[in-house]
Amino acid sequence: MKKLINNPDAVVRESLQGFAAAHPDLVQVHFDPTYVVRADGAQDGKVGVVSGGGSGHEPMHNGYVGRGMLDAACPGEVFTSPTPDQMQAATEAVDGGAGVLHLVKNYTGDVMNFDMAADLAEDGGTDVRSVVINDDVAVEDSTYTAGRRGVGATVLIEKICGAAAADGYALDDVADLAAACNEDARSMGMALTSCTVPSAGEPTFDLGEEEMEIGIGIHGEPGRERKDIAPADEVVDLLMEPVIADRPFTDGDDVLLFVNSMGGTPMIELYLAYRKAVEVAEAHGLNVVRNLVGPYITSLEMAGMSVTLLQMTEERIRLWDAPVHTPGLRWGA
Amino acid sequence: MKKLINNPDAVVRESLQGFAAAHPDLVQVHFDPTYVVRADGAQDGKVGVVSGGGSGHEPMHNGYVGRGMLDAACPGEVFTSPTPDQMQAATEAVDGGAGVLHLVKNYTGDVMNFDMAADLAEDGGTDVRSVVINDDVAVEDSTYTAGRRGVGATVLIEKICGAAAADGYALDDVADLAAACNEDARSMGMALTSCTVPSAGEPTFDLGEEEMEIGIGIHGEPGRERKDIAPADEVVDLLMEPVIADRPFTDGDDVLLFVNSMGGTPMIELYLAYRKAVEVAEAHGLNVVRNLVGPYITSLEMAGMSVTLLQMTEERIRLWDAPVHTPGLRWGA
Amino acid sequence: MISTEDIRRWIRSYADRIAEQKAYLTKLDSPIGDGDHGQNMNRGMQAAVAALEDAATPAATLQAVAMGLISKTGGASGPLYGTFFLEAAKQAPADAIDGADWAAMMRAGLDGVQRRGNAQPGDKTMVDALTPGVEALEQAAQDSPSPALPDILQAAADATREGMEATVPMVARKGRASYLGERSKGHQDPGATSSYYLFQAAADSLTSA
Amino acid sequence: MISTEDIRRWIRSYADRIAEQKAYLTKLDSPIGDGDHGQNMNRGMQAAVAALEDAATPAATLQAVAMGLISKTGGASGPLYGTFFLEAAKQAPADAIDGADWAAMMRAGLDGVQRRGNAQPGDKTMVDALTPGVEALEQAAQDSPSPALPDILQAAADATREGMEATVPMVARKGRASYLGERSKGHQDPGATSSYYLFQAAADSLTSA
Ligand SMILES: Nc1ncnc2c1ncn2[C@@H]1O[C@H](COP(=O)(O)OP(=O)(O)O)[C@@H](O)[C@H]1O
Ligand SMILES: Nc1ncnc2c1ncn2[C@@H]1O[C@H](COP(=O)(O)OP(=O)(O)O)[C@@H](O)[C@H]1O
Ligand SMILES: [Mg+2]
Ligand SMILES: [Mg+2]
Ligand SMILES: [Mg+2]
Ligand SMILES: [Mg+2]
Repeated sequence: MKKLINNPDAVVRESLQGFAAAHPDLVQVHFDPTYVVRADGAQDGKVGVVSGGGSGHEPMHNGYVGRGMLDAACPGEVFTSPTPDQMQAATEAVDGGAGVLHLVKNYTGDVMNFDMAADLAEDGGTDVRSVVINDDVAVEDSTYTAGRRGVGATVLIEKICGAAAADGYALDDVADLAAACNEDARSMGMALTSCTVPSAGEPTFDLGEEEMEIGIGIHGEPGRERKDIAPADEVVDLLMEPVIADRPFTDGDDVLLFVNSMGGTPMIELYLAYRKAVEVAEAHGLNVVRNLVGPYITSLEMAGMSVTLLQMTEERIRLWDAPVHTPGLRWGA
Repeated sequence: MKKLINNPDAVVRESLQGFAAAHPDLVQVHFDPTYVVRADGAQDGKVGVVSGGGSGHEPMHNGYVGRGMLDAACPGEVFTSPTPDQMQAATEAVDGGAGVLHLVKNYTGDVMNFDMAADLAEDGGTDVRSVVINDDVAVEDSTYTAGRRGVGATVLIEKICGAAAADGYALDDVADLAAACNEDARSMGMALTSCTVPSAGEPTFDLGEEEMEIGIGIHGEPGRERKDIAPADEVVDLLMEPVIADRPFTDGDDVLLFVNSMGGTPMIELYLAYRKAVEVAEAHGLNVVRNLVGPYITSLEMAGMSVTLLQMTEERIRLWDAPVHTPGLRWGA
Repeated sequence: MISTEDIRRWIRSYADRIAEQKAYLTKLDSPIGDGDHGQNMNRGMQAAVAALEDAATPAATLQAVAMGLISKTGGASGPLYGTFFLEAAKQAPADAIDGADWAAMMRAGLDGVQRRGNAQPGDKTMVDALTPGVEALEQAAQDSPSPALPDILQAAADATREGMEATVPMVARKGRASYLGERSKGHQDPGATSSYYLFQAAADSLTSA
Repeated sequence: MISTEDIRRWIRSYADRIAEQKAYLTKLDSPIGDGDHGQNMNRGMQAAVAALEDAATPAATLQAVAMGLISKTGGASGPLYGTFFLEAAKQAPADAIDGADWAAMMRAGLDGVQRRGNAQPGDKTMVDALTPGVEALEQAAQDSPSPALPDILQAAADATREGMEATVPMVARKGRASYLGERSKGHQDPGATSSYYLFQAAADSLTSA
């Protein structure tokens, strides 16, 4: 395992220490329980927006704490849901009296831990609403399974809901907006290589020199199928078509197109993929009114990409464009 | 070779097409000759700032074209200097009457091509000044060699000089500032894995499972020495100490500390390395007044990192903090 | 009869087993999960062991274990095992615990797991190991009002092992493995495996009780 | 005597050789460079070949080759070979070229390379192949005022090959390989190799001249 780390068990802590040192103007990092909170703490009368999940997806979620996006994030161990005590502490730290929204990616562990945290925070007198994000079309959506995973839409929803909260939306309204965006978003990802969880020390899965995994999860969970590697344009087709068909997005829809690197795929390839993704979107009559291209929800050093489409409305465009100032996403400020 | 590409020889072109599609508000991309120019073209009375070099280091340089940084960039093939006709066209496209600064990384090819371009542009009536950036302490600095390579300082100088040009500095003043910053900047990098140039199809160099290369160049040029992989803190020491000693930076100096990913190293590791880099800087009495942490000057998918220190003055801090709005770096706008 | 000290021994024995099998549990969690079950359980059980000393009664001990697990395990197994011990604690008698008490405690724990995680037997989760284990305890308690603890604990452990093994051919319907659908077949569930260790640790460490 | 058509044949022959040896040139450029010399030269020579037809004189042909190389090769070799042809063009007589003219043209090209790149013989660059090649041409021109072209072109090619081989033990002092210092020893310089091909292509394609 080749990584710039010291002790595999200290990766998250030491990384957070560096993160705190790099961005003291934006965030504070608390340890035991561990959470990241905006440097200026709870905002009087503003809904707090909190997310969290396993580490290893940086900049998500820690990198989206600051102004105009998340108020706090709870990092777990690498690819492991954080725990209720972290979430409870983070929730209480950003409760400005208007309640707190939990944005939870749909993984059994995350959902259960956030559930317990919400109960604890409610017991402590904080209004909590939770919205579970499940945009990954690679997974069959069925009440007989854990359902679809939360992936790329999380970044978009954190931005849009963070802006809504900054704009003075009430808790129920921010929560409803998050749920509506989730309803209107779809994603799918693929991997060219595995990632290696530091504490495991070995690649999570084996992919042959000529293979790729279509429908990969952001923790290296296997996807729909394993295929021979193919030209980028074919790969983008394999991702875009199911995403568009699933909702289904239709002719004339305004969309945000998010082309994401899983970590190891460099920008030169990502823009090349974006070129094709736009083509596919336009061939379906979609208007790409906003875009995001880069490594925003990653899986350590995994090579691969994902695409996310989110239907845009005037309100969502306004909130997307609103100023954001976080370590991982910044504009207008 | 596992890459999200179609045809190895079309990578740069197709990637630029996607880049243009993603950022029409900021840039225009011209082909044959190929260059990227800010969407609003030459700025009357403003010094134009142009850089360029081989592709594969994204976001550098294309990603730094926009407002408050570069006016144009010339992308070559992957890791190959662009050609004089590209540079000449880019130079003429951003000449607002106040002359144009060429920021050139010190590689034989880049220097010679930019030299020819400067001659051509001067013949065409554009005032050109060139500053060669050579901050890589891994390479011996000697008039009997090609000298030191230009690496991390390039990003910082592009930002600072872009802001100076936007601020109305005259050509000589922007050029002098670039030269002074270059004088006051030092970098060193390392690699855990090789990168693969698409048209070559094979890793540029072989590193064993237990080896790393200290002093690597951004095109995979071998460095000072090959060593057994070591904990991140030791690696950071191996980079920081020569950087600090070379200039030498001294007690009380204000510095910008730039911890850069070569591409394949994820943010979780980079922040972990930043934590140690700050410690080393502070142990030497340096004040880290600004920082930059992320993949800003990369080598395709290479895993590894580099550190850059730039001495800061009040002027440089002001110019660093000035608004910048480019695809790759953005704040205050 | 099981004392507070016995429970501590059980937890320590379980923590040792988890530490020993950490890599194996993680390996099980790789093809059908995300390769962290061993680390998760080990982190949680270290915290549980660290919390043991402060508690004076069986209930308080189990409660401390639950809090340690909940605050350190993370993932799906943290809330599930945490709830297991929390609910078991609520059923623990004030003093010594007999076989029937034990059966009731384990049933309460299992019920908690099912309430929290919504899994049914056959879904390829820890429930598939816990269910036959608890049923074996209940059967023994029913057969004789005060059965010999060593025997019934080993019988229950054997039943969890069989339950664990039975997860191999199952198609997962809960947790991370459910994303794989049919591809989850042919792999043993990691959580069922750690549940078997829990019951086996009871048989190993409480036999002197 | 060498005609415009001969020069075209030379350039096409060189382009073919480069295309054929692309992977090898890149392989040479990997341990002591950045692994692109084959691609660079191939891209440049394709452009040079494409530009051939428009030119009517030796000078114009060489000038077109230079512009093709300069605008498409990139890297260090683009300006260097571009300058080589630019300067050679300046020395080309208006009509047919004899051995002495050829020697003067190649000398002018080499001088241009050295002005542009500042390399001396012994620095482990293309200059190490070009220099003995040019010297062989000059020697032959000096020995006899109108030497038999086939012989002297082959003699010059042989000299460039020896020059190329002599780069193996050298420590690079110019170009990308100079970053390696002592570690550049033991590798043949890619640019010296492409320069040998240039002179060998002349021997191969101009022998009928
Ligand atoms: N809904 C559920 N009900 C019961 N057990 C579950 C459920 N979901 C997951 N599990 C158990 O949790 C185990 C995985 O735990 P672990 O790897 O620690 O968490 P995660 O899946 O979050 O990485 C599975 O093997 C399974 O036995
Ligand atoms: N200063 C120089 N003078 C002469 N030849 C040089 C000089 N620098 C580099 N070269 C030649 O250029 C060759 C490398 O060309 P190429 O790989 O195409 O360019 P780059 O080094 O920019 O990638 C070297 O092998 C060497 O022969
Ligand atoms: Mg997990
Ligand atoms: Mg090159
Ligand atoms: Mg797991
Ligand atoms: Mg080269």
